[in-house]
Amino acid sequence: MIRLTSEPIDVAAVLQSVQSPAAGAVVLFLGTTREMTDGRRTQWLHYEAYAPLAEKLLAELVCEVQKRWPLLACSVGHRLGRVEVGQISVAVAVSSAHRQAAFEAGQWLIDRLKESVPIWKEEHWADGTSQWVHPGLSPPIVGGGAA
Amino acid sequence: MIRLTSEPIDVAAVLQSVQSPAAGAVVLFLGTTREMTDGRRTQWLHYEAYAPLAEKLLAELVCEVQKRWPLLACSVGHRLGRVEVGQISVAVAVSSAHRQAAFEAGQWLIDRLKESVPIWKEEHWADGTSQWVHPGLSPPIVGGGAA
Amino acid sequence: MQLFAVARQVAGRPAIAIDLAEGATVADLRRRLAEVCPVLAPLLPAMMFALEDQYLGDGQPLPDGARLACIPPVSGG
Amino acid sequence: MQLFAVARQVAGRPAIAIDLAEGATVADLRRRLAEVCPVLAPLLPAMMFALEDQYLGDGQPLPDGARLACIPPVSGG
Repeated sequence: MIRLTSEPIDVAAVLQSVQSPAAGAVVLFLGTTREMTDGRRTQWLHYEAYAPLAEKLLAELVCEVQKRWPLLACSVGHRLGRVEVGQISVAVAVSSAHRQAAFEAGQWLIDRLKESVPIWKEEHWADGTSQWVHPGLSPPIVGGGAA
Repeated sequence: MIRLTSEPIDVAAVLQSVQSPAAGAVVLFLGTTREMTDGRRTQWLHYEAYAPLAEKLLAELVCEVQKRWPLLACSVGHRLGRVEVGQISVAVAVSSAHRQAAFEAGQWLIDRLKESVPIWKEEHWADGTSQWVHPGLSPPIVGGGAA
Repeated sequence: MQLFAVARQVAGRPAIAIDLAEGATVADLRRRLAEVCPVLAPLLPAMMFALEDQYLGDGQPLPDGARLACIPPVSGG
Repeated sequence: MQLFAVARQVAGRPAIAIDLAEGATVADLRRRLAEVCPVLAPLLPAMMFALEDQYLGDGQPLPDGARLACIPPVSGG
């Protein structure tokens, strides 16, 4: 199951989607909106995606992870739009016969998702300002040309 | 939260117990009853524990894991009694600000639980036979003296 | 060309029309973008480009009328 | 002494009463168990012993009237 959605992520459905009688292990990763980042308070996050490419890359990652580890099933869901503090932005679930594969595959998937899938996060700080997060782009340049 | 229980494990409650506004990452591990082990079909598993020591060791592991990694919360639940194929026997959940700590801590906890906590699994095979599982004890010796 | 996240914010619009000569590559696109929308210039070295559902390499020629997207460094998860 | 899992199955009972001399250790307990319940003998090298909520080392002396548990290799999870 691969899903980009503006609805809250349904964790029970994600877990259900990787259930299998052949599974001895399920690993679920949830990314949740942290209240404090570098000493600043977050009010909410806003996520946006370039959907055609994001969905294709997620499908490729799900395909690739199943080649690298003996998985039974694998699901990825990413929330778009406004995500409040404590809410889930991303869910990755994998199932396998044995736990080592499930841990390694789950971590590989979320690592790859974070480095290559065209989804962006905008911090909405408690002080009323906001800022797109782009690793490697320095904030002063970014802020300088803001509309 | 540390729990040995003969009731089905409530995954939503386990996840809830590690929720925190300071969390950016939650890792959940579920051990589930596999249908096939070494080519034999399992009908169900039966788990038993020496509760006073099991609960104390789980509490020590939860304490130790929080010293080793910067976690926000940590929960372990283990089911006792009969567990059908596909059902959950064990749940480990951890939350942390960043994902690396959550993955490492989750895996460490389930690895330690499996090697030191006095809980035992009895395979009930589809052919009607049953067998206690004790790593390092050879089955012929075990079977020889069975009542 | 579609713009996302900080690129859209800086440009003040969600898309930009770009005229390119036949056989133009992604490298040509980068140069043309800096002329058409100078506020984007400081960001362009960090941007990737995609054609529908594929990332594009710098030397790759662009088909005529291609639906392009400008992809800033990602921060999902 | 409480027995669990295969030890209970092999002994055919959930507990065994063991008389030990004062100052007896876990090593003495192992020897005495093999005499009292010979079917357990092949399993004993792999067994750990616990006193209430603590694992015991082999040389540790046992208190009088101690509530002991015999712990086979674990297989939880």
